[in-house]
Parts: sequence; structure tokens; C-alpha cells
Amino acid sequence: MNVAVVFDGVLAAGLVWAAAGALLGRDRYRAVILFIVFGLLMTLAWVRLSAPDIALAEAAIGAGLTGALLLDALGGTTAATAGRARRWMVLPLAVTVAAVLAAVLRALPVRSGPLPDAVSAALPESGVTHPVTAVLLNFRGYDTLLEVAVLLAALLGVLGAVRHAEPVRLASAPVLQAAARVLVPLMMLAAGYLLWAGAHRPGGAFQAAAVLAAAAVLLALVGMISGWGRPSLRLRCAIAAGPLLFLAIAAPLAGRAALLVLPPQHAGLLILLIEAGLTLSLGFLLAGLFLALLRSDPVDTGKR
Amino acid sequence: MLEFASTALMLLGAGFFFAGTVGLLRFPDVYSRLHALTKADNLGVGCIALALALQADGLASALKLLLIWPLALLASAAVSYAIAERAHALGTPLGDAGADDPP
Amino acid sequence: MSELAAAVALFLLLNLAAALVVVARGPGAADRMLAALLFGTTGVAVLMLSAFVLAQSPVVDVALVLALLAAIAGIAFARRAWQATGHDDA
Amino acid sequence: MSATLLYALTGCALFALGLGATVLVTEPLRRVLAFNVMGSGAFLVFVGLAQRAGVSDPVPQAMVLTGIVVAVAATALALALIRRLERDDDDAR
Repeated sequence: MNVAVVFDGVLAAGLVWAAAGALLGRDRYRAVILFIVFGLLMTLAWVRLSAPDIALAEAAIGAGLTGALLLDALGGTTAATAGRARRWMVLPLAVTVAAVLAAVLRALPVRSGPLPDAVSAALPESGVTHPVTAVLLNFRGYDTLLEVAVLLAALLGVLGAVRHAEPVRLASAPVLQAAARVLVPLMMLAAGYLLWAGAHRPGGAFQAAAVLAAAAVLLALVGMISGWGRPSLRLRCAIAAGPLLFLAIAAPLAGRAALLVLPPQHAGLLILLIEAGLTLSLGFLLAGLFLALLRSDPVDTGKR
Repeated sequence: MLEFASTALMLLGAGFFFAGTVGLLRFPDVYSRLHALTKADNLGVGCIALALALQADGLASALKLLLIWPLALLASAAVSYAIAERAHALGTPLGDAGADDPP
Repeated sequence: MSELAAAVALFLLLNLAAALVVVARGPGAADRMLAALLFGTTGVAVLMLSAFVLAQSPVVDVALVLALLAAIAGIAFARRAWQATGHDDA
Repeated sequence: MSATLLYALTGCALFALGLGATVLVTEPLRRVLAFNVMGSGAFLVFVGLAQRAGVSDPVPQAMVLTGIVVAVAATALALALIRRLERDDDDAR
């Protein structure tokens, strides 16, 4: 018990320290790498909060996508764009805000809301046995549908802001390609497993899609696939397929009592269908966020 | 017997991680720090995975734990190659603390 | 056994704190990245141990995903971010 | 103090740090990191607060899950906008 208390204390201190270092230090490499480390600590914190679904998503997105995005940007932006910083003012402001928030938070009454009981009561009707998946795909399915729309908008924004004359392809790295040839099939397998596992244990479309996207990021990094210039028609269809499938399933249900309430007798199958479509589309979508932003190799590569 | 092996492996794994951290703090250049790091990767994770696989409640969960080891090996091999190659390409010299930094 | 695993997990977390110091201190960009990679693998070990201590088998999946994707940040650093200056004071 | 409350309080600290840095630090890349830290803080408060009584609550967990995916999309969009700004600055020069 005591070990757990010390563990939580060290982890909480590490989180705050890593975040402060990432935001307040002067060196940009230090900032980005501390932020990657911060993501890993967040993964551990989610495990401690008994939220393995979030831990899975944080691990997959942090290690596979956010880190690569930021490191790629780090090589491209120069220190010249840095404005004059008022860093010394950040800490006093942060301490004040945190103190107020903490005071409010401690004043709140401790009791659990009605939601956990409501979810477990409705779980047998949902078609799956894992409560988080039931919430995501059944009870609050419209959240998930609209979230995909948000991601689609973000990708369109990225494609609009960054225009490449032609797709970027990094120099090929034969040794790393050999590693990628082993890792990528395993990532596909892991994505399939997570998708399947989502019905009865932590996992699901988001985590599976993040792992798929990470596979694409790896392939691009070792020079096996190109970045995106203008996505081809086939790619656009693949991205649209998941949300369209979701809509196609949602449309006939529109007349029922609430939005997107799945009929209990078919819910399990429908959820699996929706999740499979979403995994594919979200995988392309998330990969596209990186592949569209991929910079061409700088002139100064340091190669001799 | 199983209990004892598990305990020993767990402590050994912790020792490898400790050695890796000390190496990272004390070794003089990027290449030797890379060397220290990969020891922790390869052996630390391996020992812990093996120790927990011995305690696992089924074959499937034991195999899943043991799968983590080769993955860690592969990742560390690929990354240390990539970083060492880049360090070499940038002309990082041997045996000099923080050599990739201009003073 | 569970107490020992918890103690080892705490020890590894303290190791992580030491690695965090290396990330913050450097000196070079590569040293920071190496510390982050050590952070990743130690994190995998902490997750495996937590899965055992908390008796939560899904946490092993988290460790598996982390191990599977561990190479990406390191390769991205070496191929995309690390440049001749390696350091700046922005 | 329960562990979940500790994480909720940590979330407050992270949110405040992120807020301060988003407002006061002008370097674009740093601002992207700052709003991500702010988001992580909010997620911790959300889940930590909901589970203070010790019962795991799937509803905030599901929402945070979607939040994390949206955060990475927002990060990518912000990086794209930074790139565009830099290029426009170069063109103007």
C-alpha cells in the first residue's frame, strides 16, 4: 500500500516537472523530448487511474504519432521564428490558477455520479461486454461519429495549409527498412487484435487506428512510402468509407427514440462493422496528418 | 523453485536498468552512452518479462509477455543503428562529453 | 511476489526520474533522446510489473503496444530532427 | 488523500502550467506543446474527479479517449499552420 502511495507521488511530481521543463526551458530539442517523456508518464498515470483504454491510446498516439510529428517539425522550424518570451511570468500565473482550481476541486462533494450504474445497467443491451466500447459506439455513438468529422476537418486543414508540388519521399535507409519489414506486419496484427479485443476488454477502433497510423509513419520514415501531395481518389474513398458506413448504419435508425440507438439483437455485429470501418478510415486519417506534413529532406543533411 | 527464479530474474532486470541509467549519466560520449542504453533495453526488459512470464496464469499471457522481449530487441537495434549512423554523419567525435554541442 | 514486483516497479520509476534528469540536463540533443529511449523501455518494464501487481492483464497490451512502437521516435529523431547544430538557444 | 484526487490535483497543476505558457510564451512550437499539456491536465481532472469515490467510470474515460485523438489532430493542424506562417514570412522578406 505504502509503495503505491510513493509511486503515485513520484509519478505526479515527474509529470509536473516534465511539463514545466518542456514549456519553460530554452532549448527546443529539450522541450520536444521532455514532452515525449511527459506522454509516457501520462500513460503510466492512466494505468494508475484504472483507465487502460486511455493508456493504450496515449501509448499508441504518443509513441507513434505525436512524437514523430513534433520531431519532424523540430527539424524544419528554425530558432529565428522564436518571439520574445515572457517565461518568468508563467510560473506565478500557473501557481495562482492551480491554487484556485485545487481549492474548488477539494470543495466538491465526494460521491460517484449516476453514470457508472447507468452504464452497467444498460450493458447487456449494448452488444458488447466492455463498458468503454459500449459508451463510445452505442450509448454515445453520435460523439464518435462527430469526432471523425472533426478529424476529417483537421486533415483537410492540414492539406490546405501545406501544399507540396509533389509527394515527398525520404532517402531510403536499407538497414532500417529491414527492421520495418518485421515491425510493420506485427503492427498490423496488433491493430487487428486491438480491434477484436475492444468488444470485451480494453482496445477498439481508436487504438487500432493509431497503431495502423504508426505503421505508416514508420514506413515513411525509412523511405518505403511517400508523403502525401494531393491524395488520390482511392485514398479519399478509403478515408470516407468508415464515416459513410457509420452514417449508413445510423440513417435507418434515425426514427428511433434517441440518436444512434442500436437495436440490441444486432448491436454486437453492427458495432464490429462500424469499428472495422472506422479503424481503416481513422488509420488513413491519422497517418495522413503525418504524411501530409512530412518535410522533404533538408539540403544540409550532414552526410559526408 | 519457480518463485525463486522469478525473484532472481526480477532483481537482475532491475540491476540492468540501474546500470543503464548510471551509464547514461557517467559515460563520456554518445556512442558509449548508446552502448549503456542498449544493455538496459536488451537484458532489463528480457529479465523482467521472463520473471513475470514464469508467474503468468496461462500460456497465452506468458507468450504475450515473452513477445515483448524480441520487440524491444528489434527496436533498440534499429534505433541505435539510426542514431550511431547519424552521429557519425554529423562528425560526432569519440570520447568527448557532449561533443555534438558547439561550446 | 506481488510486494517484490511493486517494489521493483517503484525502483524503476525512480530510475525514470534519473533519466528525466538526463533529458533535462543533456548536454547534447542526442543524449536527451537516448534518455527518452531508456525512458520508453523502462516504461515498458514498469507497465508489465503494474499489470502483475494490479492483476490487470490489459495493461500488458499497453506494454506490448509501447514496445512495438518504441523504434519510431528514435528513428524520427535520427532521420528528421537531429541537425548539425544539434542545439540552440531559442 | 486518495490517489485519484492526487491525479486530479496534478491535472490542475498541468492545466495551469499549460495555460500560462499558451498565453505568455510566443514561440509557436512551444505554444503547441503548451496546449497539449493543458489538454492532458483537463483529461486528468476529468477522469480523476469522476472516479474519486473509487468506482471506475467508463463515460469520462470514453470522452477522454476521443479527446486524445482530437488533440493529436489539432496538433497536426497547428504544425501545418506554423509551417504556412513561416513560409509566408519567408516570401514576404
